[in-house]
Amino acid sequence: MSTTYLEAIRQGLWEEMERDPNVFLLGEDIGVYGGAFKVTAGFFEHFGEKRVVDTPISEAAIIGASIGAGLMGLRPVAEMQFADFISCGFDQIVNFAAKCRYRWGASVPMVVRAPSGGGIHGGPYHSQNPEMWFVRTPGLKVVAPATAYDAKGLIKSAIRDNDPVIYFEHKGLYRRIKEDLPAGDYTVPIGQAKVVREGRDLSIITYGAMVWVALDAADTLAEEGASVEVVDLRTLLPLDRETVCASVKKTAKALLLHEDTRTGGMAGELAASISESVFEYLDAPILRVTAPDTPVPYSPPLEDAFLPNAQKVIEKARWLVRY
Amino acid sequence: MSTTYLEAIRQGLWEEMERDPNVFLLGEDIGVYGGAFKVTAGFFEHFGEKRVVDTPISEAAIIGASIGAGLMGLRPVAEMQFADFISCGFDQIVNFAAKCRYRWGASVPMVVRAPSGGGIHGGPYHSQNPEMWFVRTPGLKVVAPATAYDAKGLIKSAIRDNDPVIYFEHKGLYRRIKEDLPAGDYTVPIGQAKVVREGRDLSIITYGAMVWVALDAADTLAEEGASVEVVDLRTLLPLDRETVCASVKKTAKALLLHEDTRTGGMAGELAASISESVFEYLDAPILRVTAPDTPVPYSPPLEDAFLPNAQKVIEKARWLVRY
Amino acid sequence: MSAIRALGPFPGDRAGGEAELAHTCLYYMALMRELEDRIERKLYRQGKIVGGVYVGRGQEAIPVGTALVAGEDDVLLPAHRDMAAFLIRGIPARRILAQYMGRVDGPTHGREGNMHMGDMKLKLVSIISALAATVPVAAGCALALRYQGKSGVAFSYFGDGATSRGDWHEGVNFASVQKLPVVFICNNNQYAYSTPLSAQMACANVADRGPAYNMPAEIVDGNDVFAVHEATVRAAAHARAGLGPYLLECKTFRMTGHSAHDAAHYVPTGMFDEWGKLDPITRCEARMLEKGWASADEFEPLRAAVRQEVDDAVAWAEKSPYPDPATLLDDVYERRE
Amino acid sequence: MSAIRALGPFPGDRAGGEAELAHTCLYYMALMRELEDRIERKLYRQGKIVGGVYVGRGQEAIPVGTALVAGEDDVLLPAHRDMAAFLIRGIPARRILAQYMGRVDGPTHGREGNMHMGDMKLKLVSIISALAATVPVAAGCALALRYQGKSGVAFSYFGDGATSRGDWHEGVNFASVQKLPVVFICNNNQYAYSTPLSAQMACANVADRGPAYNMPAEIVDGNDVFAVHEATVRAAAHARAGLGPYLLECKTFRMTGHSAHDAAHYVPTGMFDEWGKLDPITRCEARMLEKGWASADEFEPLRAAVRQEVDDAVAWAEKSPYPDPATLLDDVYERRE
Ligand SMILES: Cc1ncc(C[n+]2csc(CCOP(=O)(O)OP(=O)(O)O)c2C)c(N)n1
Ligand SMILES: Cc1ncc(C[n+]2csc(CCOP(=O)(O)OP(=O)(O)O)c2C)c(N)n1
Ligand SMILES: [Mg+2]
Ligand SMILES: [Mg+2]
Repeated sequence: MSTTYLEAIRQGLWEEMERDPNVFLLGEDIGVYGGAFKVTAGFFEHFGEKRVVDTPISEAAIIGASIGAGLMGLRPVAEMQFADFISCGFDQIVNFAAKCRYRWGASVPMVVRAPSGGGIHGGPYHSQNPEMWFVRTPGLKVVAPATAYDAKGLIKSAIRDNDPVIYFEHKGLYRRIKEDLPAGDYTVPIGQAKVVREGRDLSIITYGAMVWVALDAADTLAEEGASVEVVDLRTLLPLDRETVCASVKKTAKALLLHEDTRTGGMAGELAASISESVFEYLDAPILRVTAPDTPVPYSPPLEDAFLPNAQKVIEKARWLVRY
Repeated sequence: MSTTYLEAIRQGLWEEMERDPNVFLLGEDIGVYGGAFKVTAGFFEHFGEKRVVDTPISEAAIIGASIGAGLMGLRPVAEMQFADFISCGFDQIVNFAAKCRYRWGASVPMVVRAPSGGGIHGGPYHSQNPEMWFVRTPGLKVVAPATAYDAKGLIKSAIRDNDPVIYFEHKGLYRRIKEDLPAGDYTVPIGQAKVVREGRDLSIITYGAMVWVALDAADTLAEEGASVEVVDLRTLLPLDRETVCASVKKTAKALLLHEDTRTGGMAGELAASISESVFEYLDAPILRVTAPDTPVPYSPPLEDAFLPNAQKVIEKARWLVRY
Repeated sequence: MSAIRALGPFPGDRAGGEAELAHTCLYYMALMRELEDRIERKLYRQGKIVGGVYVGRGQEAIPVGTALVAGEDDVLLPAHRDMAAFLIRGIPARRILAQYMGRVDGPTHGREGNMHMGDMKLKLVSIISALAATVPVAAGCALALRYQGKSGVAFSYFGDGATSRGDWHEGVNFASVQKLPVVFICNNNQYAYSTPLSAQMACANVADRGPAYNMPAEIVDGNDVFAVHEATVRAAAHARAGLGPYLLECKTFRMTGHSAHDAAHYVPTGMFDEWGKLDPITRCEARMLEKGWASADEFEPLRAAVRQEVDDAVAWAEKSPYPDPATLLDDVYERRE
Repeated sequence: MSAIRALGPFPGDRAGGEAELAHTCLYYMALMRELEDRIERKLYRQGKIVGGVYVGRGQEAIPVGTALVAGEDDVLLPAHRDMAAFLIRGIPARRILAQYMGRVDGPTHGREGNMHMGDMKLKLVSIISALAATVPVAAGCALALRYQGKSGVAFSYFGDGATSRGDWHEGVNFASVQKLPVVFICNNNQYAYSTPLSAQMACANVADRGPAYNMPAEIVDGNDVFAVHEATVRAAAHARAGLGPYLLECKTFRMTGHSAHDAAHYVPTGMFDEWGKLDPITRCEARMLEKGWASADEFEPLRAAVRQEVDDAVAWAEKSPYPDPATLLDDVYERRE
């Protein structure tokens, strides 16, 4: 039975709550209502108000309370209604949660779920990809699954992890992708990228919803005779530089792709890692396909122009393959 | 008469307030007390409480009120007591100020002064370099002067700019560096990097306090016969990619240096820009010297090990020159 | 008197008798209702609205009763159920519809959706999604007004749920310490999305938060446009006199789900019926009849005229083109010549 | 009775008579005073303290009177002038001094400075610099205690200035909505750095903010350790009974500048003298004499013993080595075998 990305997250949460009584959820409208995207529909009825806590509209308190509960040995999973609002609880994450272990040896197991990404006509405040605020903050872990399998496996790993994890779930994937999931319990390790398509001529390094764009582009390019490898980072921090560099070493060409805006984006970190580690193997410039440096616009023709897509990837990929 | 970096900021603020009655200051303890670092000492006495506003401990309100005042045509300059606390008013900057013009055509002239940087044994919360939270946010401008001349010229440009500017002033430079400043009014344009030392064999691209480290290293390397060019970015957003790439085109080798931690740092963006634009000119890997991915530690031996210094730069530079 | 009482951007600066005010109130409430009904119940279902839809059905008296008090020196910072504030401030329905449809003739030219619009020429500050973020901004606007020697007041709107946010506290505290001319206008519609008041705050009323800021806080019948208007006049006079901010808690009820896709199953049955009886438009009409400010036969023509206005606006908006993708990169920064 | 009344980490769990309590209070206040005097007036000036120094001179009754109430199930989240809370909770003076000097034997092994220390085994949460950030964290600790079926209470400390922060509001509101067992302890020392109360808040008392959260809020003489202790017992009982949070506003005065480099010129002359007369240690001694809990000749030996304790601690700390730079990269994440 095929499982959607959203259902995979749901299953992961549910199974972890069944497994470990210390796991609990908190956030706005997640209880009675089941969450803005219905990820937690039915949880309140099954697990009760103790383990599914509806909060006031207070992102700093949601995250701060998660830190407190985590310090005390619980395993809170906080939901941001949209990833965009994580900025309202920002200090708690980057200055409190991220630094406890280093500063005073305290473990802060907690997960912040952040529904992110565009393509849903959400406009500037319901479409952002704010992962880089966190990737630049040592002490955090940041994951961004692209598949239902990884969505489930990573939410489980995130919950079991003893460090704070920001879990970016892409809203555009919620109901759009499905796959058959294994029956039993499984996890996907944090910190391991995955080669999701093997190829020889070019590596596309990406994550989140853009994995699907990369795979689409790779299909088209294959018809043209170009063999494209696609690396899905899955975890953004700690970054699996080995898998990235191994792929580039093999193909000698790298195209970096993300939905986030360009300047200061993940592609920069990847370009730096590649050009410091496997420069000698590179046969072409490292190129980027990203959203441009603007807020996310609302109107469909603008948002379509804003978002990276297979066509934009194909154009740059062709150029690289021919280079 | 030699002017310190701190005094240069002071002068810039003072002259702009004399020039334009719409310029005013707000922040914690900036009035009667003259600011935690005494940057605004004497301003309250001279300009009065209307133009030097002591606020409650409310970073979101300080920044939010600056946005409101900016929208109404004033030119607020907000002081964060330490750059580290800018995270407490984060949403106001990255979601409100940064996006007004794009979203609804409204100008938000405002400056947020953020005393940043380590080397003063301030520990994890009085030493950070959080520029990348802002460099990844379109709509903001981000400057980080290294010299007294630029500190004065950039604070003036920032105040006169019609977009929100985050002004990182390095605490370690406040009283450590001096130079003679020109008598009259002058500005330093936002968005222009500067080659502060010409060289042929290697480009060190850096900004802020690290400019001095790069220059030190370049001196030593010159004695060894290596000719090092040093580029001071001065503005981090919008980034002057032309000057950076022109330098690398000339020297064929790039060493990227910043005091901020490594992953997701400015060096990534620079590496991406260089490797996409002037890849063909590169004769060696692009290397980074940065702080490691940890919070800023307090104890001197740890902080010394944490901070980049001339020795660390020299080692990588030597390797690159020989490459 | 004509059925249509549109007043242009700064009604608060003009005089006008009680009857005239009543007609104006009724017109704007009816227009807001009709416009939002059209958006939510028709255009949204027809797939013509690009993004989410949040309406202020049942709450019309609040933006109308407050915004009509605001004059040219005053600044408005509406929240997401204050449609009438935009209309009163001078953004026509057709441009609002163009915005909802993502067209180039919306006030933001397609960059933004729904009620995210503003225009500093009209002293109208755009909302951002982050709730209560405009509260400190309102304090800053008020600071600027005082700084500039103007007698203006900032009208800062928010819902009950938004008062839980840190920015709300910081903004209100800053305004109260600085004695800034702000009228804080809370629409307490008893829910924040699915969250009832009791899960949002431990105190019974938002007004119970006034003393924390040494700020007068008044509870107002938010479904009585005249009560709202009177209280706003009082609050604005207080603020204008330099006595500091003033909080109006307008009790009301959200006569819809949180947004167009929310059926509001979590609201106890009966609440909609109960509050339906307190409909602000019906009550306004009743008062007008009672006071002799209007005769019963004036209302249907008004409604028809409003319907026509919205019909025309929809037609106009549907003709507006989508923005040119070539404009995507413009206006992130000021254009320099 | 011996002069030294150190109790180990969880004094609140033990019984003890009034006299014993008084001796314990006196001891910890004296130790805090001596330790901080040594740090601020001696070691700092000698250049032996690496970073900034903030002390609680004159405010000792607050951390002492509160922390002595806390038992093993309770969690403490002290602020930056609550040195005694660390001592009472079981971090010895010598390790605190090592921390201030950046040595490896400080509780954070040189990673952190001054009062930034914690230990979850002692249910002691480290402060972070961002003021009031620990307030929502305290709510989370309290939530966990209830979740775990424990009767513990979270003690959340902050200054008057910290109440202006958004996190303070969100944390207190969350605790009150959830009826969490938190005792909020405000040291109202009338200044936040150079900022007097009147520029921080428009209300007269921090306790005036209680009603905004439907939370009992009590004003306490913060320079009377017995008053603080009694009020804390009352507050903790309330919280433990499941009745929700309780706010104690302890009025006091900061008998120093904000930090070791601040001469506090902005404080009106006379205030130091006036408050000097209310010194909590002197008042504690006077009460002990009055009640017959001690005789006058007991105090000097106590002071001498405390001086000796601090002398020894300084000597120990000075012998502690600096941390090995090779440890720089450790513990950013959990070590996995
Ligand atoms: C900081 C933040 N968190 C969450 C949301 C999502 N959200 C949008 S409206 C809303 C409820 C708002 O309730 P209230 O303030 O009472 O206004 P109402 O919708 O009832 O008018 C929520 C939770 C948001 N916009 N901003
Ligand atoms: C968010 C934040 N802003 C500014 C500061 C700088 N700062 C440190 S202590 C302090 C004053 C605190 O006043 P209060 O809360 O009254 O505590 P007190 O020092 O008086 O005990 C300030 C402004 C900070 N630490 N955190
Ligand atoms: Mg509401
Ligand atoms: Mg204080």
